[in-house]
Amino acid sequence: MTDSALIAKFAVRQGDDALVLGHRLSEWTSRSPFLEEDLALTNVALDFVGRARMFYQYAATLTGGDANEDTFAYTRDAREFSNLLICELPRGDFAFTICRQYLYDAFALPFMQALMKSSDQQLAAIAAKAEKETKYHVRRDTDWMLRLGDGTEESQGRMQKALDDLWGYTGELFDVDDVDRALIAEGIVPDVSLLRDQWLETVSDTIARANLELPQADWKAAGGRDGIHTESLGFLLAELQSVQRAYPGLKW
Amino acid sequence: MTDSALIAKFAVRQGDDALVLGHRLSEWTSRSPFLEEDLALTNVALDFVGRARMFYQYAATLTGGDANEDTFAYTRDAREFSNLLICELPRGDFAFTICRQYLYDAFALPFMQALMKSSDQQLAAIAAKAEKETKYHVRRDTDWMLRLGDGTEESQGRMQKALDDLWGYTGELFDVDDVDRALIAEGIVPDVSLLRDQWLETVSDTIARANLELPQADWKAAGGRDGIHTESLGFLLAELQSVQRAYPGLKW
Amino acid sequence: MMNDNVVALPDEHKFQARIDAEEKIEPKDWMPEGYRKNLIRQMSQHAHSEVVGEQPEGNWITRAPSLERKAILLAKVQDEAGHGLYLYSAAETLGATRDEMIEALHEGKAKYASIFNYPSLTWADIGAIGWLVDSAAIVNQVSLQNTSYGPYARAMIRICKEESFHQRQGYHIMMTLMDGSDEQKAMAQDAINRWWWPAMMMFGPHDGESAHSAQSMKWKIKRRSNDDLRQQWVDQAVQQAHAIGLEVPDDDLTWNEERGHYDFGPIDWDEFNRVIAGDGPCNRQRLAHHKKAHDDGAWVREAMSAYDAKRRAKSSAA
Amino acid sequence: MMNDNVVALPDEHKFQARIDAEEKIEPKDWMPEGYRKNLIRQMSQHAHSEVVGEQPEGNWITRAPSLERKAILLAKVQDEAGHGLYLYSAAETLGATRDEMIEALHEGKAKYASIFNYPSLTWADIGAIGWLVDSAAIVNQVSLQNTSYGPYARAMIRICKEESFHQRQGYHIMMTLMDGSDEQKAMAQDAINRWWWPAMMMFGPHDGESAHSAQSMKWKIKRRSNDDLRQQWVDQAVQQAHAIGLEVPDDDLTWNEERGHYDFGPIDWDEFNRVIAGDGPCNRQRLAHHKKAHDDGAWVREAMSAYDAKRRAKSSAA
Repeated sequence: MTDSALIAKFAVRQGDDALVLGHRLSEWTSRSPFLEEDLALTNVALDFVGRARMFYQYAATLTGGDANEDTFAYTRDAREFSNLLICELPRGDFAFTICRQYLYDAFALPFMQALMKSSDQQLAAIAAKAEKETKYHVRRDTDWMLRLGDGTEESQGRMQKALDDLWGYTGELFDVDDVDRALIAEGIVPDVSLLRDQWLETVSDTIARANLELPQADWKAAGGRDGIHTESLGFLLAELQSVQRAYPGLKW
Repeated sequence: MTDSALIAKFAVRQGDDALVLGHRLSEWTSRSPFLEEDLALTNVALDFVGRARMFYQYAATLTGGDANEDTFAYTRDAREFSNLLICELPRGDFAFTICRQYLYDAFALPFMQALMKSSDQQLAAIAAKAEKETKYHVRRDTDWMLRLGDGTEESQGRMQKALDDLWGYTGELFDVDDVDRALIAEGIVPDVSLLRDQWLETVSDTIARANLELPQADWKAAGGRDGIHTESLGFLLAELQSVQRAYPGLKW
Repeated sequence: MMNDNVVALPDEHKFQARIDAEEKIEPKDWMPEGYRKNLIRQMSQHAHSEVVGEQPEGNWITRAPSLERKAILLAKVQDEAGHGLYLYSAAETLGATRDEMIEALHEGKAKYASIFNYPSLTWADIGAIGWLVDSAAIVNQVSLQNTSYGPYARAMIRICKEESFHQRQGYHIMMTLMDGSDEQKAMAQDAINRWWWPAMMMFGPHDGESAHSAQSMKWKIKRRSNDDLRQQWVDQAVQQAHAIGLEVPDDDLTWNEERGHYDFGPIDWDEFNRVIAGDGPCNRQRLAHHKKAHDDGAWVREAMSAYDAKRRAKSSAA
Repeated sequence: MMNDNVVALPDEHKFQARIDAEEKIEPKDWMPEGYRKNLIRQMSQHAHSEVVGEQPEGNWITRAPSLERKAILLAKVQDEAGHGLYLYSAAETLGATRDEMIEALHEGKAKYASIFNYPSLTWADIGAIGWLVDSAAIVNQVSLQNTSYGPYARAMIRICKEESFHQRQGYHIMMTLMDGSDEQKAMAQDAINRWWWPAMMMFGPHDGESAHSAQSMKWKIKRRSNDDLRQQWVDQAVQQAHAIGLEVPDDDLTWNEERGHYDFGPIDWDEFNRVIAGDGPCNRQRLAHHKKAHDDGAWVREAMSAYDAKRRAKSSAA
């Protein structure tokens, strides 16, 4: 693959992560525990949809032809989506959504900070915007981790279950494959495998402060980058793409 | 409209009822309270999908052209679907599913019996097959009404709530519009408005035997025959049609 | 007891004199109980409308047909949640708590804009809601920017700014559809067919039949009559519809040269009353949806209180 | 105590003699405890497999791309629930209750076919499951039609009849796809790529490494060795794949003229063991799904018992 094909692939992966996670967040709209949180979750969903658009737009300029941001979002099926599994898991209860978001954002922060140093100007610029949002997300997530972890017995129980259920999906955040390796070698993308220790330290600290236990089980689910998803993604895409698929090729 | 266009419209409406209700039933597969019931619900779902196919096939022969049963099921959007609202409501808990099924099947039995006398041979034949199945469905539903209505406090509460939530959707079962009136006049379809008293008597009796109360509120939701649905139908169709819409015009 | 009445009268006169002089009433100012109650009713109803209004639109966020539209819709719904917050806060300055207002909603005592009891069935409905419903809201809200209660008037000013974006975005969806395929045009026409009359009803009953109107006008809680606002909206919406080739579903609609306004057909007040009374297509779903979210979130709110209590205990112990 | 052993020995001899003579053991017959336990393990595992197997396929019922396929798939999944019932009933003849077996499943003590821990991601997977998984099941089940335990053998005979339909229906899906568009062909090839090796693993470890094999063969709970069955399946599946233009994802696959069989590449036993141990792609979802359905249905089962108790009380009072 040429560099630009590799970069496009990387950008699509990042776009997929952001779109799918943004979709799950947007499912909370009008369903949050209280109005301020409805606003906040919708706002975070919007950040992720915005991030998806930036990555897809860049991928579209690299691949050329008729592709635009919507081509990536609306005309690929589940086997072609390359998001990490953690992003697609059904939203679950509020504890699950908060834990997923924290575990992901705590990764996204150092990741975007590293990507800001990319030799690719466009990726660096997207990362800079994402990094600003992520700082706010992490602060918000951390507050919730503490409040719900150290809240009531029920909230603690729900949080611990969510952490345990999610833990095996975090390993995939730090996987590196041939696409990554080629880009890492050229200083275009950071080596995520090197971010794991820092992430684990941050996360362990928050989990401890939240009166929760670090999950011990060392199972790991992976496959998202190769389009091997959980069965939930197909349903998500059926919904997300329904209008475009029913009326293909139109402007909206 | 010509007679055959009217009959086709009627057949599509019946097909829509059966397909959408069958879809909701099929959502129970692998999710029932116990294995025998999983088998039974899947079996009833299959009956309804089979019924949808018979009505759609007949509609296809009447409309001619390239239409086949799948054209009706897979290429129309929510505004074109003409099923009654009661058929599309989300499956809810097991009590909701049972009550919906009972209220619908208790209507379907006299309806199919009357349709068996249609001057249209094909409709009469479909009705005869549906009537046989419906007899079994009603027996099954009635057993469940009694068991859950007169079971525990919890089951009774759930059943009463389900009945109350469903009641306003039953009025539409007995609505008659211009399409119906034209066909009734020719002895092709029964006048459903005449079936209401008998239905109410049967249903009231079962509800009383089940230790439940007949809902008193006289609200009524309608619009399904004109494609004015609840917001849930769009999601149902997005899922049902997803493969066909993503890969249009192929054989499977 | 007698005494109270005697004392109250001069206050009421003074209060009305301030109103007449276009002074703003502020939370700590004296006000008649009826003024307070009426305002709480009106503002909480307005707040509930913003919040319940998230539902028909939220319904299409996950299915928006382009990422740009998805982002715009998310931002819009987020604004609505924000408007709900402004309005609850403004109502709270009058001593009503949010919990009380939400309880009144769940018990069916408090209303919300009856238009949100209609289902959003196609993507074009998102256009129609933004265009027709938000423009109707703006016409009403602009008139409330100089309502007599200060916090309410200030909330209206903020809200109006954002709503005008929404209205333009909604109209843009309709324009794009009318510029598209036959299916898209039909979808747009179908949407205006279904939303036109409910939007007309948003302005409420005719002036003569409006329960709260006369006193509200005197108190300047309301600034313009229902019929007046409705006429203004019709005049602008009809022109916008025609500009992009949409037909208005009203056979009686004609330009009245003499009045300088559109005449329009009779409104189906039976439908209006039925929907207001709880028997619209989606009343039950809307309330059940709001209640479910509230109930599902109970443990979260409890955890927050518990956490705060622990923190306070710790900091006072330290 | 000693006495028991002494008494038991002749029984065991007699029992083995009956087995050797191909007599069927029936529920009320004497049998060694190990025989009973092993059978319960094997039959409940088989029953759980039918039930958990509803999930990857049920996943596509609501999305089946034609009504005919939807009906066929519903009927298939219904059959599987039925097979589960036969097998639970057969296991119950040995004194195990369904509740105990389900509890063992939820606690991770009882297994189910590890292939159901892979996700069904496209419609072609429904073809691949029906064709590859059901044909592997049949190869195994045919050999069990003359297993030594009567109720098990009879359940197998009923099941085999139905499974052969399923296998043909699955293959027909693959045929149709391979006869379709490029996208459909790619979808079919992708499905065999993902399901081939898990299907190979369905026959279990090599004969030398199979924990229960030797004793089970002696008791005729098992009739043919894992490797033997696997070879039979490979020989037939490879020909079926090639017949419709599918490539088998095994670079080492070659026809061995001498053996009269296909040679095939090494199986990834690490993966097999990992998935068996609970770390496959869907193990957690499958168990959580089954457990949730069971828990959600608790009130229904309780209501049934309460109703039955009331009826019994009434009829005994009458």
